[in-house]
Amino acid sequence: MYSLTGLELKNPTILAAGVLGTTGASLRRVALEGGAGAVVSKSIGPEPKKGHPNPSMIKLDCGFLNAMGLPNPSYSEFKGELEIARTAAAVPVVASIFGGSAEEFAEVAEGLLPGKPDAFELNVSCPHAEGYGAAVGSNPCLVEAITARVKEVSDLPVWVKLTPNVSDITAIGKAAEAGGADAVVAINTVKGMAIDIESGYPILGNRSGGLSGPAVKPVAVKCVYDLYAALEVPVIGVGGVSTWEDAVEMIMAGASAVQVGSAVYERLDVFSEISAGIETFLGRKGYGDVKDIIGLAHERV
Amino acid sequence: MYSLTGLELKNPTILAAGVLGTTGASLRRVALEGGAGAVVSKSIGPEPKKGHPNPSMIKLDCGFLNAMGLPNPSYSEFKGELEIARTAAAVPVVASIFGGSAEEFAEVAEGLLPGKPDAFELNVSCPHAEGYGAAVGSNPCLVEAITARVKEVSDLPVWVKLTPNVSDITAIGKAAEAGGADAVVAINTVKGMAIDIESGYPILGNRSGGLSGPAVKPVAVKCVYDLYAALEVPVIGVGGVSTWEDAVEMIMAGASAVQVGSAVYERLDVFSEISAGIETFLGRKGYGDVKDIIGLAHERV
Amino acid sequence: MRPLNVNIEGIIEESPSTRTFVFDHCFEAAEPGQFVMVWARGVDEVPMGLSSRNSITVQKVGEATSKLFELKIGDSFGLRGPYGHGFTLPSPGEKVLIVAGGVGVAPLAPYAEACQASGAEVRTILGARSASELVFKERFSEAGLLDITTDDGTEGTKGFVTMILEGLDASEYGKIAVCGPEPMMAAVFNVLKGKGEVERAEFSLHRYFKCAIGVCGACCLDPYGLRVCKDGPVFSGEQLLDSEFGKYTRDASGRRVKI
Amino acid sequence: MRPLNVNIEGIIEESPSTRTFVFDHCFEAAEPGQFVMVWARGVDEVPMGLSSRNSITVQKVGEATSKLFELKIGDSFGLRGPYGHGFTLPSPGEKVLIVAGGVGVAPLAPYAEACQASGAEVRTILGARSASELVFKERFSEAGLLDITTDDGTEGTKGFVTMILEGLDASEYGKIAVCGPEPMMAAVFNVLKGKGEVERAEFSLHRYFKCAIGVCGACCLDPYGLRVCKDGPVFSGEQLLDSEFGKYTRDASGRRVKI
Ligand SMILES: Cc1cc2nc3c(=O)[nH]c(=O)nc-3n(C[C@H](O)[C@H](O)[C@H](O)COP(=O)(O)OP(=O)(O)OC[C@H]3O[C@@H](n4cnc5c(N)ncnc54)[C@H](O)[C@@H]3O)c2cc1C
Ligand SMILES: Cc1cc2nc3c(=O)[nH]c(=O)nc-3n(C[C@H](O)[C@H](O)[C@H](O)COP(=O)(O)OP(=O)(O)OC[C@H]3O[C@@H](n4cnc5c(N)ncnc54)[C@H](O)[C@@H]3O)c2cc1C
Ligand SMILES: Cc1cc2nc3c(=O)[nH]c(=O)nc-3n(C[C@H](O)[C@H](O)[C@H](O)COP(=O)(O)O)c2cc1C
Ligand SMILES: Cc1cc2nc3c(=O)[nH]c(=O)nc-3n(C[C@H](O)[C@H](O)[C@H](O)COP(=O)(O)O)c2cc1C
Ligand code: FES
Ligand code: FES
Repeated sequence: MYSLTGLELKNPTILAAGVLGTTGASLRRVALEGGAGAVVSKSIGPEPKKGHPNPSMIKLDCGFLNAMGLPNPSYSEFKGELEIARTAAAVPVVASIFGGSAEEFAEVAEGLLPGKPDAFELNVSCPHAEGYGAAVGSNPCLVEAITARVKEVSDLPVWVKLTPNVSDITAIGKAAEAGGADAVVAINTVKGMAIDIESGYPILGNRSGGLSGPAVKPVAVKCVYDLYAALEVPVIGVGGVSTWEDAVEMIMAGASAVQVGSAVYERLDVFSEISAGIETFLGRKGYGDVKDIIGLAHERV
Repeated sequence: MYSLTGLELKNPTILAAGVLGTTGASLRRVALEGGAGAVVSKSIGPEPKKGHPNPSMIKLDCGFLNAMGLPNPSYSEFKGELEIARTAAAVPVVASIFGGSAEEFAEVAEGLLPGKPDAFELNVSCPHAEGYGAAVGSNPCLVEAITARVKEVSDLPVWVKLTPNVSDITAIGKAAEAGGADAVVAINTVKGMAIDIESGYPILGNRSGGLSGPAVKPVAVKCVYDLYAALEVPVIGVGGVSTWEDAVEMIMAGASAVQVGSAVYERLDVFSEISAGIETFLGRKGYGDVKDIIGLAHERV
Repeated sequence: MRPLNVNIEGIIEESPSTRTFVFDHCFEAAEPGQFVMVWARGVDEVPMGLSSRNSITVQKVGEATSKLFELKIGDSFGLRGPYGHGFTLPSPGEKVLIVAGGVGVAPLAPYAEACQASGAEVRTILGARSASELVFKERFSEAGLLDITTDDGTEGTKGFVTMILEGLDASEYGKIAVCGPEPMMAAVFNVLKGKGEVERAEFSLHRYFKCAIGVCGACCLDPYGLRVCKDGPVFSGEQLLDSEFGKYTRDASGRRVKI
Repeated sequence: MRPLNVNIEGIIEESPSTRTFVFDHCFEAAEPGQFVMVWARGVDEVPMGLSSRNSITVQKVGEATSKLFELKIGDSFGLRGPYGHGFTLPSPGEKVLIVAGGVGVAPLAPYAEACQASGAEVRTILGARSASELVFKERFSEAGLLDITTDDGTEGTKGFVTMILEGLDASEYGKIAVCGPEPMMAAVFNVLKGKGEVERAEFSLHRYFKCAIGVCGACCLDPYGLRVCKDGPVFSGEQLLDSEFGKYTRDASGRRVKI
């Protein structure tokens, strides 16, 4: 068991928000079949939202581009899914939430409480939803206010998910910490775009979107490294992790745990594979515990 | 011939700054053997600089990570190299320059004038040199002042190279335009890092650096797209271009020309290959000229 | 993958509401039952079964399909795929029963042909609202036996495909492949369940797809979280037992909607 | 590529200032003359020829090499490569002349062995400051004929390698391979030029490397802009005619420095 912001994880791999997190059954499957130590739901908001028109996700040579547009059935519908996930998944279930203001975040968090999530992850970082996500998440004052407001409505741990699309991610991380965040999660996708040259059309229905997968791993490692140095609270690393080597790199940069999103494309049990790989590595190197290598790169000078 | 900010290019592919641009002979080779329509030198500053310790560049699965640290022999030594490049290259030779202040930029520009560059490119965007590059380039006021100051010391076209490591690249682009930039160049590398998991050491001598190559193409396309919509002056696209398809995509996003950096890793004549590919594409599609497809994606709605 | 650009080489009017678009790219390795994402640029991208290695057969039902109906020969659209798992091919000599309703014919016609080519004995029950909506009659009858039903009795037996199915000895068939509107598939499922044959049958499901590559989770089925786009779209009857199939689906926001 | 992690399996004291580090990774496909970038973590990364498929031979001259000298068996360092182009291998029966000075022996010892293995006849002129600095005497003498020169006359002929070279009929040799300090290589170059044989000779050059993969431009030679890391480090005498070779090099900042 691996403890993180008060949650007990069976291993330090976590399903990232928005990936296979639309239904309770899917979250459960990722925990049971996939081997994730915890799962994060799709980001849930105040009202049902259909999201952007398709194409909403494509695979590129080096990663994935998506602009789902925060589709979600609203908290009132989703709390039932949370319950399904929670009762059967046997791992912590984190509810990712979003809103356009601190009040909306609080409304969604309260609305989901009957579903008994184990923690909240605040999505202040989605790069392709007007008025949401990164639109609020690049403003430190808003991030602090939102975090503080969600902390008010429940005693659950609150993770704040950050966008890399800012000049200085540590400023936003510090704001989250000042607001009472129990952890920060870095990174959400990197702003990106692809154009179909035969027609001239941007490929995504939303024209532009967010880059994830292998392409963004070096960006994520750097953000995690900087956040680890700047903050007291744990950093959860996400972005391009698809092997145990990637996970170890992220942990050495300063991550207390890693989230995996796009890599479920290859195989669902990427979580088991990564956590087994980490264990083997720790054994080979003679480390007792994941905690022994968190932030190790900061000591190597 | 293809005209850009008053320069006559034999094709719309340009060698990016800092790549094979340390010597005049090398710049010439990229023009003659490589087929570049124009070449940009290594960024030159006021004093000789050795740069960061090695490793200063590594190839990753999806791109390259570098932290050269702006090594350069200073303008007084480099003007001779410029001359060598200029007299024999038969294509425009653009001098990339950097400094810690508007005054330093002006000093370097003036100092290079005897080498007769065809234009200046202002590096306000290198992500891994303290006090230089992105350190100044994420501040719109500084960017405007630097651009204006360099415009004062010569009549040459001035291109301003932007960093993607900001919340809103168009704000910086507008500042450059307000300062009198003849074009903006986007993007410089994206902040990134890699850690050697066997030892825990960050791989780069500077610990972190900048990501280039295929990984950053979607990021560059998005920046170019946004800048094209926001600015009047031409946008020069750079970041992950290694095939003619990449170049066409960048042009459709809004680039008037493309720069190619990391892709020289594969082959020096990537410039000839790309420009031939663009020509064939234009022919197949019945377009008369590159100009017909600049920003085409903006019309496809 | 980025969408391929394909050019339309032929348009076949299959019924008043259904057209086949033949394009200039051949998915050599596609299995019958796999699908592609069809990008009507500027509008939407929607899933379509491959009705042959170089065609899709589209029923006009809304925005994207209407946009496709505006296209002419020489026009182009985007295509990515093929994705998902197709129907299981029979062994030589095995008997195959195909139950096709409406535009469910699209993946089943190439399946019928592949079955025949591999030496299996094919029998198809083809249902539609009325005679004019029957699609691929020739393809199915050339591949084997064909029974037709129409809701209004304008051709074949008046009624539903289940009427023919009930009269057959389903245990004779080594493979049973079903595609059509979900209420029709659910009815077939129930008939086969009653006969104790549902485990061997395969059903091609429709759910709302976003990514189509098994990442986003939009298309997951209760209660096991199977992804229709990646683990399907073809599922065995066994996988569907006690599932949401026939009961509810989800809209683009993820809300449950009754079938 | 990211640096490989290699563990030191053996350390051989070749001379007071030179050690061979044998490591646990074998570069099976490496050609003699190719180099690797050796990462002394926390200090610097520097180019080294492969002295065999699983060793480098290092002369202690500064920070990074001193750091390597602190390492013991079981310690590790980083390695990326092999990079660049090696020496051209001879045809069977061809005669090969090798001229090695100082730590220039590193890429030439495996070359001598490869030449011998491919059936060529090898003769080496090996030079060093003094007897104690002669490295790989056995490897060269086992591969063929060996002439030794030392600056101080403590072994072999007193003087420079060029003294032996001048006495030879260079036209007998199909391949001439040279590596050593640049002033020594420049002297060899001039002797061979005098004999009209320089075009056939190959020289392994040293320049300041940063990227080592042909991108940054730090190592370019005037006047053609050839990259030592990628187009070299081994160049034919023809490529070096009228070049900066023997005249100047550049430091880490790109400034010219006289040889
Ligand atoms: C695996 C699969 C294979 C299919 N094969 C065919 C085929 O061969 N021929 C054919 O005509 N139709 C096929 N369909 C159905 C086809 O995808 C829909 O008819 C089409 O999406 C309608 O789009 P529209 O914009 O015209 O309609 P809309 O007005 O957008 O919607 C009408 C209905 O179409 C469905 N739909 C819309 N968008 C999607 C989407 N992204 N994913 C899934 N369903 C959607 C929904 O049920 C919606 O209520 C298939 C569906 C799936 C899932
Ligand atoms: C292709 C090639 C093959 C080489 N093979 C060998 C070999 O097999 N054995 C061996 O002992 N030496 C070899 N060298 C030389 C070796 O790279 C230098 O001795 C080493 O870099 C010194 O590093 P240092 O930190 O100890 O010295 P420093 O104190 O850093 O510098 C001493 C001198 O070493 C050279 N140097 C330092 N850094 C670099 C660099 N990044 N690239 C090139 N030169 C540098 C410079 O000339 C410098 O003046 C080779 C060099 C090249 C280019
Ligand atoms: C299809 C898709 C949907 C996503 N939806 C969300 C979301 O709803 N909320 C959120 O915070 N992040 C969302 N993300 C971002 C991921 O959680 C993750 O931060 C990002 O993809 C980088 O990780 P990866 O490279 O492992 O995918 C989504 C990513 C993808 C690919
Ligand atoms: C080795 C290397 C050195 C670079 N040096 C500079 C530089 O001195 N000045 C600058 O403006 N950009 C520099 N760049 C950034 C490139 O000019 C370019 O913006 C970036 O690499 C993205 O393009 P690419 O993907 O084609 O390489 C450098 C890039 C690399 C890889
Ligand atoms: S549509 Fe995204 S997982 Fe199926
Ligand atoms: S060291 Fe970079 S090009 Fe040779």
